[in-house]
Amino acid sequence: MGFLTRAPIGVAELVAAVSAPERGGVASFVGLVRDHHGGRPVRALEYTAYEPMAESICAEIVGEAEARWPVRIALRHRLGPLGIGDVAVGIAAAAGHRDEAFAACRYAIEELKRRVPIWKRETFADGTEEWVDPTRMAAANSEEREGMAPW
Amino acid sequence: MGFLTRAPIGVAELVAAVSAPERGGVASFVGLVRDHHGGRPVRALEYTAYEPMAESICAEIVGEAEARWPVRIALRHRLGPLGIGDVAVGIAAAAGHRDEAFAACRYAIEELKRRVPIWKRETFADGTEEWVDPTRMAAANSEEREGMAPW
Amino acid sequence: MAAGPPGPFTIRVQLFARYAELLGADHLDVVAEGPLTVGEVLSRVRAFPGGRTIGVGTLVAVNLRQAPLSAAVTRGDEVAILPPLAGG
Amino acid sequence: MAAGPPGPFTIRVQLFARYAELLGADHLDVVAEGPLTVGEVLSRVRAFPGGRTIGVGTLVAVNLRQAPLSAAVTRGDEVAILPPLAGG
Repeated sequence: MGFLTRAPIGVAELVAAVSAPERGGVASFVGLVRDHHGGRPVRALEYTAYEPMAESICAEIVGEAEARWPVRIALRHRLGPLGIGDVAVGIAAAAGHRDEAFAACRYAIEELKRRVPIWKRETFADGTEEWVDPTRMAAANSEEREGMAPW
Repeated sequence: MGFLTRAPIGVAELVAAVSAPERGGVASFVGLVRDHHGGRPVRALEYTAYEPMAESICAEIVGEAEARWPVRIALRHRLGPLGIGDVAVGIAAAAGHRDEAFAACRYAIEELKRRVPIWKRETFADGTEEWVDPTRMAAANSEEREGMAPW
Repeated sequence: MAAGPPGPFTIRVQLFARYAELLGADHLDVVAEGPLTVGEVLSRVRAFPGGRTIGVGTLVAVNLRQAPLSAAVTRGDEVAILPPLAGG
Repeated sequence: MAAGPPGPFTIRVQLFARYAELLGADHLDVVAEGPLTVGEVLSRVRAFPGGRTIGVGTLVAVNLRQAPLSAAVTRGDEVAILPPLAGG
């Protein structure tokens, strides 16, 4: 377990957790809280999750990546209130070869976004709050690339 | 300049150097000193460079990546004696969207390996030393994947 | 899952994020006279006040895994209705 | 580059890593009677003791950039012969 955390996420800790002398290539990804979304300035946000399912699906994704490539993966997603620039999600993938490290890291972030039950409530600069709905954003702002993905 | 360093490289510092509220996706790569190469156990190694050219080519590569994608790149390569597990190279690429961050990070490490004049002298467990020649390794050990790339 | 004893039973349906807000609760209890499909549970939930805001194609999890509308829900199953995911 | 005054001049050729070891020096001076191509400079260096270990297809940099064998080397240029790169 332990894929979800209310404490700050450090990329160095994730990289260290998977590094080893025989796994010399480490690809990582961190997603930070952006200061705007769909063209609107964001002041703060809060992540919530269906925690037991989110832990279970994260474990499943890590297991899939480690079965598909000879890698070790570390993954953390933050919950609770976050400020602009805070790390929301961090992934590190270590492998003997960088192709595999990049592929596994990419797989993990894509699957996390697609499958892990986590939700995000944004507070905009004007004080209004909104649950982020990526499916609605994509439809409403298909001409505006900013709106289609959190990053 | 400052792409080359004799001090330890920290991935967190590279990520922090490029992160910004409008660049919420940060892909990074670190290459660690492996404990074997071409099937032989490695004890230590030393990197040397044609330093003014290496600095110049690193700047060129970063400039190319930042022109091709809307990213900010941080890149460091270590010189001097390194031990097993030390970070030899570190790259972070921050963008508004993770596609761009991954693509730019990957571009930078591939071009660095291909174009930057840096050399590596390995000391094997039996005390013998050798300048690493990736072109010779690839030819001699084409059946042995370990030998084809440092990671 | 064992079928359990016959007769009516209660299905605890968990709600999250926007759905919890719209229905004013983080869970609802659906009384089932016998086994239901996921689709039938969803219909019952949509009949609660505010429930129409839940799309008919929304994601539903049974026992921590996404389940199709045709999947069976039996006594003791943990059901959750998931608004559009926004992690990462 | 300006052509500079006529007459012979010295081209400082830098050597690195395995090439520096094999030739026992981190640089060599090639005396040129006039402008040379990169390929001609390389041939002069290969004539030094140990120089045959430098491949004819090796990378050569002029003024910090890779240069083809046909490129001209003139007075004041910084030439470097680069063994196979192994950074990263």
